[in-house]
Amino acid sequence: MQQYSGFGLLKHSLSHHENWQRVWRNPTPKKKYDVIIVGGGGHGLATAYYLAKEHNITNVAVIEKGYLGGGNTARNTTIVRSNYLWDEAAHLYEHAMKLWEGLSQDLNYNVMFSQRGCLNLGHTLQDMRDIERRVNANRLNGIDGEVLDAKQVNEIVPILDCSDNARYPVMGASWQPRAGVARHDAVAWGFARGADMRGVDLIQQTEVTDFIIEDGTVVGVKTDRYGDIKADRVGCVVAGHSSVMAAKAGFELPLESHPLQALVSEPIKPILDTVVMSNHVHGYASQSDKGDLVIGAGIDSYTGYGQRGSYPTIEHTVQAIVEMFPIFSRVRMNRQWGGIVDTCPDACPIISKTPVKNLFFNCGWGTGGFKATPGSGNVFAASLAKGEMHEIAEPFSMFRFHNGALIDEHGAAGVAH
Amino acid sequence: MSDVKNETATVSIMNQLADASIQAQSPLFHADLATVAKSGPKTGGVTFKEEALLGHLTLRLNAENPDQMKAAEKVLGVAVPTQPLTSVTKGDVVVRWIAPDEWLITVPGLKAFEYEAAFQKEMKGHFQVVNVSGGQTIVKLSGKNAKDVIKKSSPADVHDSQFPVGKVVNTPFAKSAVILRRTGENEFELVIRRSFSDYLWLWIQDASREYGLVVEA
Amino acid sequence: MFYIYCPYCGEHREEEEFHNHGQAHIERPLDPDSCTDEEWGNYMFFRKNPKGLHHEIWVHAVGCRKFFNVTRDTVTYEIKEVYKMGEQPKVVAK
Amino acid sequence: MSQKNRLQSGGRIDRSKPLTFTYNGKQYEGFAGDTLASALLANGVDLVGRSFKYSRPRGIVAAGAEEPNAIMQLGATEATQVPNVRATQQELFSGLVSGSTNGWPNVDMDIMGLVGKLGGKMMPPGFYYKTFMYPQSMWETYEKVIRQAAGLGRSPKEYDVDIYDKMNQHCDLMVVGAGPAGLMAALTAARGGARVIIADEQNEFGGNLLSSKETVDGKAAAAWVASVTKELEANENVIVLPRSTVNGYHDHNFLTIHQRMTEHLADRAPNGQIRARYHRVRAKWVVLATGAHERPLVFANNDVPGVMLAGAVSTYINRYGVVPGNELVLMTTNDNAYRTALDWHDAGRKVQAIVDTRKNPTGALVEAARERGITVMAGSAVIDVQGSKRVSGVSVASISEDGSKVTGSVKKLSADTVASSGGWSPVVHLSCHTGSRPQWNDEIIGFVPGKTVQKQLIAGAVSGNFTTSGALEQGHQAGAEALEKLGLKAADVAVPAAAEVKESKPMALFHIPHTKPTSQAPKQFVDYQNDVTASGIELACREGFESIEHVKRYTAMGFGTDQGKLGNINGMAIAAKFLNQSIPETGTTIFRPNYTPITFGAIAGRDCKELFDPERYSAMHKWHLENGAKFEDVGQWKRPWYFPKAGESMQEALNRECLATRESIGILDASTLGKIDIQGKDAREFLGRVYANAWAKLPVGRCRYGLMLKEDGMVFDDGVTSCLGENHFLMTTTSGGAATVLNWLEFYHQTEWPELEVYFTSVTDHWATMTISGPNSRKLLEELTDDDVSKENFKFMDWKPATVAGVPARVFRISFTGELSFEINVQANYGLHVWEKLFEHGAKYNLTPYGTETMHILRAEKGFIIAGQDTDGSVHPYDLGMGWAVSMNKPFSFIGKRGMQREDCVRADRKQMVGIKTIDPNIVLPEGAQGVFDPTASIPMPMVGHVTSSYWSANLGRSVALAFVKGGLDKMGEKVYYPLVDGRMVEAEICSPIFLDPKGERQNV
Repeated sequence: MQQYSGFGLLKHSLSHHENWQRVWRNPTPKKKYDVIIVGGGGHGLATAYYLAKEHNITNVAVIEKGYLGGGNTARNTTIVRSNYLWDEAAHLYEHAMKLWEGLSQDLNYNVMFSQRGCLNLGHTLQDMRDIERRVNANRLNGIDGEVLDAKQVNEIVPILDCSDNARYPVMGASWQPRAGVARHDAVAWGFARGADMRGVDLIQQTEVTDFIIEDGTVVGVKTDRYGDIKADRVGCVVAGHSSVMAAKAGFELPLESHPLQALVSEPIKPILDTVVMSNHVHGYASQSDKGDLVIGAGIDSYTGYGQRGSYPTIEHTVQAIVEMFPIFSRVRMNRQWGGIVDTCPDACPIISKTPVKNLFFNCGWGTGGFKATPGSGNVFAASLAKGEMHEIAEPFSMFRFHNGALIDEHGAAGVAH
Repeated sequence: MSDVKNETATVSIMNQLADASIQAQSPLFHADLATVAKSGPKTGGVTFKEEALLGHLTLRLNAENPDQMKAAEKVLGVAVPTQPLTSVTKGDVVVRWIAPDEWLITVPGLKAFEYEAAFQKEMKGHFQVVNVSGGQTIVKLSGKNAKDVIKKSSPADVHDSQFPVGKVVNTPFAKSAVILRRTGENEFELVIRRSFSDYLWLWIQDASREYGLVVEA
Repeated sequence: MFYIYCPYCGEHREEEEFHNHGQAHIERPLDPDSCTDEEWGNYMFFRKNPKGLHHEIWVHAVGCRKFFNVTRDTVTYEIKEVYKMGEQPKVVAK
Repeated sequence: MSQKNRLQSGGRIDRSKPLTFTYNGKQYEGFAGDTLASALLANGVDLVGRSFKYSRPRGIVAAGAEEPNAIMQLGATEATQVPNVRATQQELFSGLVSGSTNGWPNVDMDIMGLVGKLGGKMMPPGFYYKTFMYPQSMWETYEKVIRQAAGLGRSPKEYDVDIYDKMNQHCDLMVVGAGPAGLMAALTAARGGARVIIADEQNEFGGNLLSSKETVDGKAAAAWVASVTKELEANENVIVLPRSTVNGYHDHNFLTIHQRMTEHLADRAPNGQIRARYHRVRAKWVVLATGAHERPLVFANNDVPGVMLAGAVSTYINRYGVVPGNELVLMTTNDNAYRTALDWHDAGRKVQAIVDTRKNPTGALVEAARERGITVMAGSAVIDVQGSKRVSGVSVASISEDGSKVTGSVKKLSADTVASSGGWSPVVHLSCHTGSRPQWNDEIIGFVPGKTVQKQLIAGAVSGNFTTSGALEQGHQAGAEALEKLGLKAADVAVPAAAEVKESKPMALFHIPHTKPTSQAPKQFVDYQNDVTASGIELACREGFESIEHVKRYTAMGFGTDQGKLGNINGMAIAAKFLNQSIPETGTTIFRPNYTPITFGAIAGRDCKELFDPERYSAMHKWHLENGAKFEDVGQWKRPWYFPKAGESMQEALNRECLATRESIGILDASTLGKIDIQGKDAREFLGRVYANAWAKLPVGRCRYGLMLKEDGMVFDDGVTSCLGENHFLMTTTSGGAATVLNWLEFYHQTEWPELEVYFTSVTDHWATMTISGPNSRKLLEELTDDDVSKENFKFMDWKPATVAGVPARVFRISFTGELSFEINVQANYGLHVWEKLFEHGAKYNLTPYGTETMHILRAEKGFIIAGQDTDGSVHPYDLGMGWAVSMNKPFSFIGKRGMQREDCVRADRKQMVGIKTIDPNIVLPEGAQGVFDPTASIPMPMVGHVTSSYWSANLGRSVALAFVKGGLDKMGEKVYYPLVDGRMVEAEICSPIFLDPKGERQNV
């Protein structure tokens, strides 16, 4: 396999970069696999990677109807943090955070994970209570976090309007120094490369049209390009399309797929070094290494698979950004886009067995899936390998919506991200 | 104090007006429009006038029930409009269609209770009349740019072909909501909520600035 | 941004006047107490969430405050029909 | 004159109006009618920036929205800085200050340029994914360096001084683009009586006609444009919007237009005018007449300043009277571009040669060139360019028929300008915004708008029809079709005549071969702004990035501020060739809004600063202001938080307010509570279904507290509802919950139980509500009313009508403080009057106004919850120890009943609300502190519940707190510990949440 390094770059530059190997093969699928992962987004590719790397299960196919990492992985605002309120969620996202730290080296692919810190602003007394509650919980769970007052916030982000003239003055914030951003495409490509070089077949431009289910047990999938492909276990990791796939398997999920929009400014010189989020004013922003301000909007109220939402959502988000950062008034919005996010009633994911034996679903990440990518893939791989849910995944069963053991993270999930 | 007490009364209404010695204060009272009118410009593209302290009644009834419709007509002297988004005017009474089973009626401020009581007397069956006079006020926007100010504030289509005189819609207005009625070629009526009135006053001044705002007391 | 016909006001209005209330035709079990946790959970949380034709509830929130049903394509976002509460859709998935 | 490239005559500029402007600190002169770009070219300025990655010198390439290089920083003052303005779209005004955005120390002598030269080969696409990884700890350092290279222009450091606003528009027909097609469509529709909006991004209508020598309707094209524009402007049903870019095309024919009102006048809007206006348009039908962008050819060193688009060169000559050089070499794959050579020649400058990639070009324009004695080198291409900061010459060689390789020997020509044309790409951007995919058309060698569900028509070049006559014809057809669809009568409009030019077939060529393979040839640029080269695209494909989306993302092609308007098609073609696919097989990336970048301020409009979000006030707000209240934001309400006296700390003020209330009287403005008037014979039944407790037997004149639950059994609101009449109730909700609750009631009534006869009407704003609370409150009330409010005849939880201070009122004897309390409701128009009267008479009782904070303390002393603070959507009544507010044996299974009986909701170890007494009474726990049973446990520590409310109680002389504790209701007297962020471990005891007057005697006096 070819190792990436600065030296490698130099070597290849001498041969005009003509000898770089393919990052991944373009294989024709086998007739049967130990595990088939439906969905070649970040979570699916991470699942395949950890199956191969940590469980030595390499007879694995990832089947993607489009191109690798082309869904929400390609459309999100790349924020990574783990300051969630409830133990179950905190453990899951912190598990992911620990994997993020060192992921570039583990993958030998620079995912440009940048721990520049994340501020969650508080604008009301209740915001501050919730922040205090969350940060206290985080610290007792071993997750870094601080409660800052408005003055401390302003020291970290001088361009933020922390004055009393604001409609909803900044009262303080929670601050997670280890939070940050990463290069979203690179995450998908890095996991794909890592999985491929360990023997996983990545099957692109191939749609899984149905599951093959024999007396309550899944034994494979039907595809549009390669017909039936058998498998002992199938993991479905298709985000916005989870309900569609579940319907093919004969059950419903507690999900609604909503448009989630985001936007970027034109590239400007570095001016915002951290991630700033406000649930109350309803906007958040960070600045990419290219110089774009990457800005998030809330989800649209209706369900939609169109990868686009309604304009007022963009307007309200931009209003929030101008309210928070008045100096951006003359900076210009370059581009907006939308993803399809599968939202759960309790703003927590589903990592779960299903009514169909050997069919596992990993979905419901709503607006916050990117940050969990390595952790999600890691615990899902463990569950698929053993056929039993990993202890961190256990609480995220779809059946919690029957017995009532919900994990309400609306507070921490807040605005879309 | 006159709480309506008769055996059949299943609802409680009362005359909420104090005697004339006590000054009632409309939602825009402390904007002191009278002074603004005196000191402010006399010409401009937009004219602003509050019609303060009218009696506002919300009426709910079943338009399919002829007895209720008759009773309403008897009380108001005019039939409540069943054509969506229309309004009728009879003397100093204006009835605005809000929903198939809801109307906003304005009457002279002193007469609100009279009408309330009359409804309770005349109407049978399932209906509701609620005095909301304290919760809202009416402002009139007129002048050649009145339409422009509305277009800056509301998504409603106020083009002549779509919004004839007499039409009424409940619609967003800036980040509040108003009941918007066209009362003339260049005149619109906004029913605004009390708690939002300062914000809307600020908004309208801002939106009118480029045209020039005339305030009438 | 959608342009939605309100069947009560009798004209199209901007999406900003409406709120979406999710999947339509979900009936509250008549005897909740006799429902199993599973049945009750299904009623509260589990949804069709279809890609394609979808029957959903909207309310003309800043308007006549009436709830009504809409049949909408969740991919093209075309609104195929609007019908009142208690009525059944004419446009249904094949 | 200094403008060495300016022609003595011609163009649409006004030579009588010279304008001075500054570029990179140097003063120049241009004319009214110039763009910044045309003025720079007139002055012979070649260098306008440095490229992003390799920092190569760059010059102006285009004349419009597609310009990738001339990206400027504008602004004479700090507050009026604008980053990344396209010089080709910025109209010149006197005093304009501009600068290039890249290059250090400056654009002419750029150090980074060296890095680019030396390191260039080390920086292929995706190089950063392959390095900067080791050691892990170094990445932050690497990143700092990488970030230095980021960005083009810079953000202002001061607040914007200008204002922006919005207008909502509705029309029958929205015409996008005012070239020949758009104008004809608008004219036809307008004459038919349609409501039309026509917008164009340029300062004047006419599109391409402004840059051509054509005639329309027998007159100069511009004259025809003027007459049509005049007619449209005169039509009151037509809105004519120049300087207005249609930026987004959204679902159901909703479009957004960014109209620049003053950006052409000054960098600060003159005398308070609006800088930009945003139009939000709802159109019944849309005509896209967005035209086409010329495609440059991709060849070695095609980024040296002086290499331009052929059409752009013509535009500068014909529209601005500027010839951007002396010696021109034109390379083209089509006849159309010959116009540029002709224009250049007719302007009196030298055309070295026309290099035509086709074997034997014919056609009228080709002949015209030959007639002028211009050398036409057929079957050849410019394979390389000499020069660094300006073209000094080109290498020409003959190429194979299919354009895949160089066949002949290389010949050098001297030239300072290279114009290239690979044909035209329809501007399909808007057509993609609502999810439609463009379709490849071999005829025109380009993508055209694909199938759409929008009510959309297309006309002119965007449809692939590049001739003026065709555009006029199609525009007319579109207008006529729109009229028909709109049910309007056909209009009588004659299609004006335009010259037909016979053109020979263009050649489908995108990438010019070099004698060396692409990977070894000098850089051949595809996307100038992101330094994406042909070899970079091939490398991406070589590495397996085969989906065009992967190519785009791996190379960053099309991610610039020009969004790939010039480069994308060439890039796709190069990828397709490398992968042996057709272009349609390779597919295209789709375009998203915005068409061109828009100022954030314009999108925000007036909804910023003091108008960002409404501030809601009660009828007594003026009094609160005058009496020094500090305010708390509750929803959109501004509620008094506390009323500090001079020199008082917050805690001192709270202590005073709390003591005064319990010792004598306090008063609270409770107007913000939601209030809903409920009537109907089924009102009781309805209340029984939406509240957890029973309502069937509540007598007229009585009040009752209720918890409102979601179907899952979790508390979401609470309040007191009073029986005004047998069928008449007044419900109160939390201040924040008013709208939600009313919507909730309507939802269940309209969708679940329409058979119930009940009506709901909000009266929140109608009633002003003031609560007097404390042992002396009855005395005070009695002074202001003649009605009987005695203990005997006005009991706790009674309400009655009474006249207070001369005002008819509804008085409720309910208490949230645990004291004797009266809640007085009067029509809001009298609110301030009654409030002031209470103070007149209350002075002797030390009547003390208090705000939300004291209210919170007083209720906490009594263990009363606040929905939203003590609840979070995950607690049911039993968790709150409020089983007394649930009636399980109601006949109807009320909302929440079934939910709270689910397996997880009946666990014994659920977190339950209890009181918390810190062992050290002086410690006030922070709200949000997390409790543990075992203070010695190690991280992660098992948490047992958090503190929801916590205050210093002046009345009790100690701290009090409400908190959730696992199984807390069975743990009275047991210990719980609170490890705080400051390191303290606070020991506390679990107790009853009722800290004061457990028997509730005080409220019954």
